[in-house]
Amino acid sequence: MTPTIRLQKEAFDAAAEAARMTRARTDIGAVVSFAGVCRGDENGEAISALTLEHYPGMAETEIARHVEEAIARWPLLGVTVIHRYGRIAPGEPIVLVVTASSHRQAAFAAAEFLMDYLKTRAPFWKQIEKTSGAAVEKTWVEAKSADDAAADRWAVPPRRHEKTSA
Amino acid sequence: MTPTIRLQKEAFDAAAEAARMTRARTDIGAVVSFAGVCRGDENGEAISALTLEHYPGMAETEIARHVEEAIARWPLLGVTVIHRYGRIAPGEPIVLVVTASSHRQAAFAAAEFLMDYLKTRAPFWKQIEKTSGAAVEKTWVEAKSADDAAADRWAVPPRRHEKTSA
Amino acid sequence: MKLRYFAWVRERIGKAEEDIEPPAGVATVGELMAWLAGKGDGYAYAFENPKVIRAAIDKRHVRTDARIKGAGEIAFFPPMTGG
Amino acid sequence: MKLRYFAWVRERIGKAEEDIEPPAGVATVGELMAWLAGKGDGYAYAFENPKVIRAAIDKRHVRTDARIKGAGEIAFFPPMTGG
Repeated sequence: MTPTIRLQKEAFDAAAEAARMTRARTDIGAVVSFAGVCRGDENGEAISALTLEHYPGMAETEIARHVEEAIARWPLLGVTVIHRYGRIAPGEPIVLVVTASSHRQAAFAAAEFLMDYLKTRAPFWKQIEKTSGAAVEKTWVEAKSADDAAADRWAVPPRRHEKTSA
Repeated sequence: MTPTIRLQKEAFDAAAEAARMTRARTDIGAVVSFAGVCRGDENGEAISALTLEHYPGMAETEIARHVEEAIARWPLLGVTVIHRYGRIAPGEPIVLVVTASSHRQAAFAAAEFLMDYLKTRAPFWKQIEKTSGAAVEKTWVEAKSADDAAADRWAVPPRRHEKTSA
Repeated sequence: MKLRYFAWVRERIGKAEEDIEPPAGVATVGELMAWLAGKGDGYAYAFENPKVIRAAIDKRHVRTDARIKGAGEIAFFPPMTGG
Repeated sequence: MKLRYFAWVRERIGKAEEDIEPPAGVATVGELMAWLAGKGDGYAYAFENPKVIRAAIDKRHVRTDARIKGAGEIAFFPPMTGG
């Protein structure tokens, strides 16, 4: 199984990318897709855009490493991870994770695992842009301890290819 | 928030239904979609189709009840559940659950909750159709104890709108 | 009252629904299953292992100790396998 | 060796990368941060709370006790906020 991993500046069609997963296949029983979307507000205040800075080279490597770990942990039939960088407008997708398996638990677990790791280990930094009149205010998003806690729950790996049910 | 709930005989486009969720909105930060797909084999043997029998009237009511429970448990901004009945060919979608929230944990939890309940409480019964030469063999799928166990983990409800993080 | 059968319960009994008036002593869903099992070979086969049969009264899941009095429609079926 | 800075570490220092040769006594990532913090106001500001700064050597996450000898590229950045 060859995962699809893309880092890109351009917007993408999350639904079309998820649809690609099952095309012309009949071995997949479950597809989970997670799309992270740029919201138009942060803590109740309107934002005009997000800018994602990333560490080229390291971002690709880190994502690929975690995709390989997901493939080792769960019996996956497909994985797609797309992560954008650069300026992203409200309503646009930031990140997409699609996982496919013959049964649902593996697909759900792998998608959550990948998202928790992307949030805490992939070298991306979000900056919020707020506009009031002619003034543009930019602030870096702070990391959330809840995200670290979410990632920590995967620290003890289950045995390879845990038994799952459809 | 008005959930979308549909029971139908016809195939549907899972990706298009998921895409509908975020259209023209900027309050959604996370969309999780689960598609259950008819596999072309069961325990290594090729199957020619699945037929889903359902209990009209009760199926709608049960799904709606669980969607309401998901909305009470998690801060959701959108829910879509589509479940087919009738004959379904390998590669076609059987069920779709899409959940949207401002943050990812709520969307993931609600989607898993709904799938676990659809598997064990919604009145649908799957029959597998195998063809060998001119002979067609039909067998009912047996319920899995692992699915009951998965549904049981939701039995103690968390407090309404648990704190979650993006 | 109306009885409805689904999946292999329906196939074993040989019909999808019927109107039935059980005798006065039959008060619960469990007792109704036991009474139905005596109605013929198909019924006996359908209810041979009553522990696995699920029931609904008026389209809501009920347990076998649920009382049937006042029920408009009672359904019997195997464990669900949707999703 | 090459140093790279990201997000507000980059902004505070005022540059995205530079080539630097730390003195012989600077052996670990943590010692490198302490030494950099003495190079001027921007550096002092960037590393004022070294506990929150993350580091990578040759594009792999490392802890502050990692040894810098042989490193081609060392990066400093705030906790990640991707996804």
